[in-house]
Amino acid sequence: MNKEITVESVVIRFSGDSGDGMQLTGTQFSNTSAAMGNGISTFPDYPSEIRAPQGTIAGVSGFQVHIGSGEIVTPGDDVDMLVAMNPAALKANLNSLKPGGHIIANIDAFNKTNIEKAGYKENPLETGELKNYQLVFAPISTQTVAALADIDIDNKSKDRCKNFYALGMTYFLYNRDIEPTIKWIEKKFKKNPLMIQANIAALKAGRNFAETTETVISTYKIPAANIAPGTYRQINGNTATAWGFLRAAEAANLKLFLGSYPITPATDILHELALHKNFGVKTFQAEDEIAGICSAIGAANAGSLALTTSSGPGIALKGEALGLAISYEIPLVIVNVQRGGPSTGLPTKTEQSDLNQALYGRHGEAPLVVVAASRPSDCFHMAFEASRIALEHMTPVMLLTDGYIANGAEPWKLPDLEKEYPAIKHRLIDTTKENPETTKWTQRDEKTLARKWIVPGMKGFEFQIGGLEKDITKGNVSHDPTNHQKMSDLRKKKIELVAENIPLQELEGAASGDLLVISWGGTYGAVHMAVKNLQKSGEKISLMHMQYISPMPKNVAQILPNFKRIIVPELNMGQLKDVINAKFGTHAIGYNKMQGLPFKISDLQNAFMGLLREEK
Amino acid sequence: MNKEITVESVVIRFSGDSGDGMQLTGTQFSNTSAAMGNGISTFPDYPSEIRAPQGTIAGVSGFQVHIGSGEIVTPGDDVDMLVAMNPAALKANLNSLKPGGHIIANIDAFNKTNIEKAGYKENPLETGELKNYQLVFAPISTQTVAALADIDIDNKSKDRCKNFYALGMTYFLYNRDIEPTIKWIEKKFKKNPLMIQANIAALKAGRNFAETTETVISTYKIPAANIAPGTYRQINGNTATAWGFLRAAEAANLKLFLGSYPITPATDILHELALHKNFGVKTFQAEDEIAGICSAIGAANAGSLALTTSSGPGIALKGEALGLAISYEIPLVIVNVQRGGPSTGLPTKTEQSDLNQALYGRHGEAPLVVVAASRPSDCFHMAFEASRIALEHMTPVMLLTDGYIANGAEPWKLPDLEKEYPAIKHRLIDTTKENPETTKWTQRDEKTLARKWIVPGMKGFEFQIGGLEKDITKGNVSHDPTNHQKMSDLRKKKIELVAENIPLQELEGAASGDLLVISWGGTYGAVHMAVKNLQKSGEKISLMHMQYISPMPKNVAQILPNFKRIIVPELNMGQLKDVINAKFGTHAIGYNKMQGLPFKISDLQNAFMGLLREEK
Amino acid sequence: MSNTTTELPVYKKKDFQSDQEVRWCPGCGDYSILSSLQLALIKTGKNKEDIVCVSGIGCSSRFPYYMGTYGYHTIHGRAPAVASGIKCANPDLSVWIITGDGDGLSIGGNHMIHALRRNIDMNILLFNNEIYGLTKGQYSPTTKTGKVTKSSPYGSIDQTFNTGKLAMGAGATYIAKSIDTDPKHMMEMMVKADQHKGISFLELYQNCVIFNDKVHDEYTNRSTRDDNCLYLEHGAPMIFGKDKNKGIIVKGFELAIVTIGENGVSEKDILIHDKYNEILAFQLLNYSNPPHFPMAIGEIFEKSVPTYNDDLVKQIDEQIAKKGPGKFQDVLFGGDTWKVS
Amino acid sequence: MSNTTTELPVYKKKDFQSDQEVRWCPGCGDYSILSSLQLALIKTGKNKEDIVCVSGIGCSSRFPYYMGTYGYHTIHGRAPAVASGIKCANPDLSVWIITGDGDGLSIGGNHMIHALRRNIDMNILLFNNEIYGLTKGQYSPTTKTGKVTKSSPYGSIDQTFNTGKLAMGAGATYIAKSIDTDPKHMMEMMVKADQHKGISFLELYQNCVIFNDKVHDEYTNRSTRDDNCLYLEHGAPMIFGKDKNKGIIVKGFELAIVTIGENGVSEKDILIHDKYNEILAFQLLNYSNPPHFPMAIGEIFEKSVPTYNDDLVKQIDEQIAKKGPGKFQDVLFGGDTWKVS
Ligand SMILES: Cc1ncc(C[n+]2csc(CCOP(=O)(O)OP(=O)(O)O)c2C)c(N)n1
Ligand SMILES: Cc1ncc(C[n+]2csc(CCOP(=O)(O)OP(=O)(O)O)c2C)c(N)n1
Ligand code: SF4
Ligand code: SF4
Ligand SMILES: [Mg+2]
Ligand SMILES: [Mg+2]
Repeated sequence: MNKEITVESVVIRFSGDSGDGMQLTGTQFSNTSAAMGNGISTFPDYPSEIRAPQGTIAGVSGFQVHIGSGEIVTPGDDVDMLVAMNPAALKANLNSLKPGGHIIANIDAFNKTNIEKAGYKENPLETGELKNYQLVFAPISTQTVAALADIDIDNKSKDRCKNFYALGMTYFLYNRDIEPTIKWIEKKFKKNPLMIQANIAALKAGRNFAETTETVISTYKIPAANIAPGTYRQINGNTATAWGFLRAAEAANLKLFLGSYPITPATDILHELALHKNFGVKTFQAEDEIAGICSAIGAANAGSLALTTSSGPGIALKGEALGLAISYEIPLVIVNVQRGGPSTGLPTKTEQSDLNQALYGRHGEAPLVVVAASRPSDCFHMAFEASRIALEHMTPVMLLTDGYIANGAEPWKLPDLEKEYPAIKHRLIDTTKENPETTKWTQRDEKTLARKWIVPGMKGFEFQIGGLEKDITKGNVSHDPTNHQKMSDLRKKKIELVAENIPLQELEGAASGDLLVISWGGTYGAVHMAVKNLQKSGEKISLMHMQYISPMPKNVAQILPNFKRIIVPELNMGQLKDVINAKFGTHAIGYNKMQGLPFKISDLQNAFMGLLREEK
Repeated sequence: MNKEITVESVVIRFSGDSGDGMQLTGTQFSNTSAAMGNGISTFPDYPSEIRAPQGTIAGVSGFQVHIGSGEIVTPGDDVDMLVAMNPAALKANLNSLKPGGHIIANIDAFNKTNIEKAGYKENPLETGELKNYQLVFAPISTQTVAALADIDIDNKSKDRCKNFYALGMTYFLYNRDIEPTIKWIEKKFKKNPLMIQANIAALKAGRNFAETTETVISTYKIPAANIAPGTYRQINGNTATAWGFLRAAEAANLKLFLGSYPITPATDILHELALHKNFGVKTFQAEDEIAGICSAIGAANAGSLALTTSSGPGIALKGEALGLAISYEIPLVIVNVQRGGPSTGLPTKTEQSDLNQALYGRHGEAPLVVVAASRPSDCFHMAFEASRIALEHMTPVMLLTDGYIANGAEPWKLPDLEKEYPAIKHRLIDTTKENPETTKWTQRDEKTLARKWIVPGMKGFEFQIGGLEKDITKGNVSHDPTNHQKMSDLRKKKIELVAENIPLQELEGAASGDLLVISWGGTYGAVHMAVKNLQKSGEKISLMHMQYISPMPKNVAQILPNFKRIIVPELNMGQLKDVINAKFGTHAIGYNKMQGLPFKISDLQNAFMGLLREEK
Repeated sequence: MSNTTTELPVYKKKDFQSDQEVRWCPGCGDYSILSSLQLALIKTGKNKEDIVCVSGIGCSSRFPYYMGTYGYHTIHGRAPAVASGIKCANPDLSVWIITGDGDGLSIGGNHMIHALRRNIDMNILLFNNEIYGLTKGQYSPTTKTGKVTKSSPYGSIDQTFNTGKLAMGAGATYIAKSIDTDPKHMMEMMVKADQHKGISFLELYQNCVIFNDKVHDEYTNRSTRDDNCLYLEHGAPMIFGKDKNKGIIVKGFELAIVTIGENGVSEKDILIHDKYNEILAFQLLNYSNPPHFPMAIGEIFEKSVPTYNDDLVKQIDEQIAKKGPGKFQDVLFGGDTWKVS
Repeated sequence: MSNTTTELPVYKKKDFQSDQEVRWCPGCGDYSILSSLQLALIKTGKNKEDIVCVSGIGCSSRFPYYMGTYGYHTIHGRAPAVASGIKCANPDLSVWIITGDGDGLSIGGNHMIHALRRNIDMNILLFNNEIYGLTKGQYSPTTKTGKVTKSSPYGSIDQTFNTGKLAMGAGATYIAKSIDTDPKHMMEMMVKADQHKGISFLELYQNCVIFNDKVHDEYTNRSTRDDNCLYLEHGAPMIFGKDKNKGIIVKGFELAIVTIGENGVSEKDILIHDKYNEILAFQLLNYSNPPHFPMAIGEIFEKSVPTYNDDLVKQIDEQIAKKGPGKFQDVLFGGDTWKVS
């Protein structure tokens, strides 16, 4: 019998051709692991091109799963086990595999054509170039077809079951429960009993093959994690974002309106919201990004919770209209699912390089609120928060996420909606209580300076508004110099006052120390793990991960002086770092990466250690 | 006889209805003064609305002239003499008049209708509300018609000569030479001898009226200034900008291409360049600002010196395309004639609030060069510089001016073109010397990192390029992580290297002291005068006025530490101040004004003094 | 009128005036358009609070400030997009898009054609003065080729849009035209445009006294317009001219002008206008070119196409009927979940 | 071919291929378009170095990477604007605009209509697959109403553009269509589009195997297309059908289909195609709607209008002739100056 080794966590990447069903396989593996009580985090890695020719590197589709018995917050730096359904998959992923890691290779696909298509001269399984890895040769394609010999479906359909065969192998290797997947298959193929039979047979055959084959030396056990009780589901960032808005609209008792134009990696928010028509959600696929935001501005003026979603290049196009929304003082949420720039850049890769654009990407003094989500499930939270702030403060709010957390998934402990996401009080006037003669949109809440929200259809409250400067009391066009000063000050103050209505900044670690790490957005998982690891080894390091960037929580100014040094790791060239230094007179330094890839925990640890050890 | 008083400088504002010819009157006054050897600076103040109803405040058109025997660099804070052709002109301008200042009022226009249209209840000339001013009552309209009684033109035409009557009055009061204006009239109305006669008669009648009237107590003499020898002309900022490009194209031996969409206050650059078709200038009035910049990108790719001009809202629309220009690494000059924001804001007023947009208003890490002009004639210089940098460094350059210097005019000592604005060496390859097999656009100049400029029509050098990330050596699409890092670093470095090719930062005043004033752009005149005045009274204050903002001159880092405090006066909420603090770790404070108006010298002096006297 | 028996709201013109001072140049054609819409709204039967005017930037786009209804002065060219959002968010509103030849056809051309394509039930008033007024006189996409303007000192080399053809090409379901010198006709057209279910494109030839004076003179001037305007009426013969003796006939693929009473032509030979005939409408738009062919004025074209706003509501209603009104709790706990205890 | 007597450059297909690996989905219609243009360029007589391909963003817009000519992959929707700048800066170039139904008609709609209006001498290839391919399957302005896509899970409620009508409405001076399954016809159309002096609008019905497979099947599939395509040729009768026995006739304002040999119809009754007849062209565009009326393919419309680029050069030449070539020194010291000594 194989020996069974217990490990704390393991990273597996399923990789194959676009048509090989690797996304499904990975999802099954992670769902099963979640149900078994493991911590998990996943990341899909689609081909960046159009469905590229079969068998080529460009056509490789991967899905990475990180499971463990501890806290899992990233899909993992390096891969322990690679499932390679063809040579291209092997080649594309080898550099993420740990030295000594496992490769399950579908040897059936390592024929001459595929080997060449992948850009290999010779069969890499035979050249010895993989000698530093543990190889499992599996004739996955042929074995799958053989296992399904008795089932009355054509060979092409049989071949398409090979992903379940591969899944079965990994289930054996990692001691996974086969039942959840069987149930899933039964549900999924309800209308096609033959396919149920076939897929289950493939799954089992794979598992049996792994159990009997001699190449498998050991199997692994990943004990259940210590996970808070509750109901969980897997969620990716884009779905979570969409859902956050769905709940916000419900909590505010408003209709949701999304004006958007498709763009990778933001489009899935539009797709998701379009499904929920029975919430009265209106998704307006506009002719371009400008019309996207402008239609949302229209909807906000008409009393909807209005959104527009895009990514960097599309957000660039919205700058002028954002100024109008600021000038109108209307609630509006703008989502930027960031990707690699500049220009079209690396559209399917992740980056955090649009913070400056969020803060400053408009003409004139045009302040707005900027918040950022930290992980897939946090997208729900921050989408709700963005909506809440927009509605309570009558201001546009920009929500930043990124391609990494938008597509990455993690288990999410489902919140108690009434408690954690309670009713939002918007500022639509109650026409039965207000007097048309005296009520004006320019009247403001004392605490927030938020104006009244008056919308067409309200009888007697008709008013006119534009993007020209407005008289601070009457609301009509004004070119008066001192009025412009007052309005400029007011717009600034209004955003600053949002700080009274957001949580204080939290710190992970002691309130003072040698090094403060400041991060924001989708790097949370990696930065958090790196800091936690160093804290465990006794370093005086703390993490200040920011969700609210403009305005910042009130206590940030108090936190910073208590640390000897400050480092700001970002997937850009130092944007938040500059903001912090300009605002607080600090001398924070940056740790920056521009590779279209997330941080590695190990790299961060090294960088932080370097600073901690540095002679001052 | 009246007494004659000698003064160092005087500020006069001519003000009347849009149709009253005040722009012309003011221009004549300033041209005459310039010819008499005075220093001058002027600013027109058009109605911000469409030709608003006659006689209303909105319809008032003004022209301010500042003349003196010393250095004159602003049109002046407050007005010494107001020429008010009607009640609205009086009302609109009274608050800029100095206590004790003069008012020449055209009493003929102070009838009931006009008084009411201006929003007065009673005739302000009669209520005593002007008792703190020196009033000159002049029946300008009737006197003009009377003076022209013998000339055979209709009464309407006679009435239209009244601006020359008013001009004649001021010529007497300020001892101006009448001849240049007579010559101008003769030239202008060459084809209409009756109008020559009429206008000259009006001019003289006005002068005589002033000489004989009893209300005029004194006349003023403004001795000639000590002005550098040379040939001079009046120039406003927009014309100067256009001319800077005209010269740059000539100096680079390239054709000029402007892709633009009209917008106040930038359109005059388009108008001016459209006139110079015989230089081969191509002005493409695009359907919108995006097409404006995109057509310029096309022209740059095809080997022209390419420009796009706009103001804040239009620049906001160009953000996405700017990213493409940066990604292409092409020479391109973008001009932003700033105006009051946010949104449509105060379109005819001035502001400096688009610096952040210039630096950061794009998605991704997309660095470019940002320069700013300081005064009308400096627009010529900086337009040339922007072009030179763009062509030598293969990069987009953003030139910031503003509505104040764009429309303001001053005398300009005409430069020696060959010496001061010599040939520009662009990077178009010499196809007779390069080898199509080995020459690639990705090959770079060692010093500047600027790429080679290869354009369609060059046989054998065909290449393909896009906005996706490019391989650093081959130039084709690359999704490689480390390549993206290298390209991001390169784009940053390339802009930084421009610092090697611009003048060092100059200081006005000592190299160290109590207070360093840092300013940029169109506030130069006022800031310069304020600092100079304080220097004269012995304060340890110096001025660092910046023309090159990104990158900054190399010596800026050395300058800052030599001053106890730093103040950054800006017509925004502190944009350069934040940049300086983030970059140099300084604690500069801002002095900010958001009123659509330029700084007043006196206000600046007070602010600087406040800081100089402040306990630390 | 107090004892009227209809349920329609009863308004006076001043109900549709705002308290803002109207600030166009004296003599500008915009004044009569403003007045016409204020009068038209008395007749459309819509509640004042349900009426929204949305404009871009330009002289013409100042319009909403002067209306007593809800009014949104937006940014240059974007009025159709903002208006689309307003209408979709609240389909009960009566939405008027106010735009100029620069605002609506130059920078705003894309939103214009897509608004027309989608057939959202709104009304577009295009103020065509063939110039950029507010920026003081540059050529626009409707400025005649060759015209000297501030930005074309040697004459514009741009070809012009035929606005009606552009609208039809984009899928407009209603096309009409009127002139600023005929307020009564303008008002009628506005009422009819509002009645059309779907997007209505109403072009108004408007005079800019300052930067393009008299550009439409031939067909708007009271003394010459009868000879140069073809006032169309659905179902009526296409007769025009001071003496009402000119008419249009069709000859193969072409339209031609004939004189009634000459060469044996009588009134019954004259083509009857059929606004539902797209080919005829196209021909009228294509031919309008005074003095060679009179300018077609009035309701030129109409077709019946489902509106975007109706379908939007229908789709929501269908989904609610099918799934019940959404409850987020159900979404949250729906699908694949698991329990940890 | 080496002893050819013409001065035209002699190229092979591979001269127009780049060294980049072509990366569309196997079976994508873009492949045959690429090949057709590479073949067409052999025949246009332009020097390779003078040919420029300019695209926006989309699957189709990857095209310039695969061409051996100068190639600019720009940003989404902006190809016509960038191309206009290239052509105006250097009017000797032969400029091809490559765009998709999303790129060219949705986000790029404004640049498209203005490029058509200005009549700059360039060629537009519109790859119409009625879907956003690159972003994986959302509906576009040409997607049929009712279609279920990723962004319209319950069916699209957008009306569609009739592309040809839109182009004509914008002022296109040349309109043609072809289909990805007929490379030879495509190639011929490309050559002809290039010959047209002015802007050429060539729409190519292209299959997206992944997100909108077979959407053009009826009129592109070899087995059914003869019955559903009306291949137009200027001066030839409008005959179509597998058996070449169907034809088009005109009836009042309408076009109708007849069968030759039935009801006494003979070939000479069939309408002769006249690409210079705008009304006819409009009718053909309006009627095309397989299987009810065959899809008009080929050269549908052409008209002769001065090009923007010619007028641009002319105006410069005139000014130079009048004032002499500009010297900045003269401008600088011209007009009102004064001397201080
Ligand atoms: C983004 C932007 N670009 C340009 C402008 C400048 N601008 C304001 S109105 C206008 C043109 C107006 O022309 P039109 O729509 O015909 O209106 P009109 O003034 O003639 O009524 C322009 C170019 C602007 N305000 N915003
Ligand atoms: C400014 C901007 N918005 C959106 C996108 C995303 N995007 C890329 S291609 C595309 C649509 C492509 O459709 P089409 O032009 O029909 O080309 P196809 O892929 O079908 O050939 C979209 C929406 C983008 N790249 N840039
Ligand atoms: S500039 Fe022309 S369009 Fe504008 S208000 Fe004056 S007359 Fe009317
Ligand atoms: S997604 Fe469609 S259009 Fe794009 S390459 Fe694939 S088949 Fe072609
Ligand atoms: Mg106009
Ligand atoms: Mg497409």
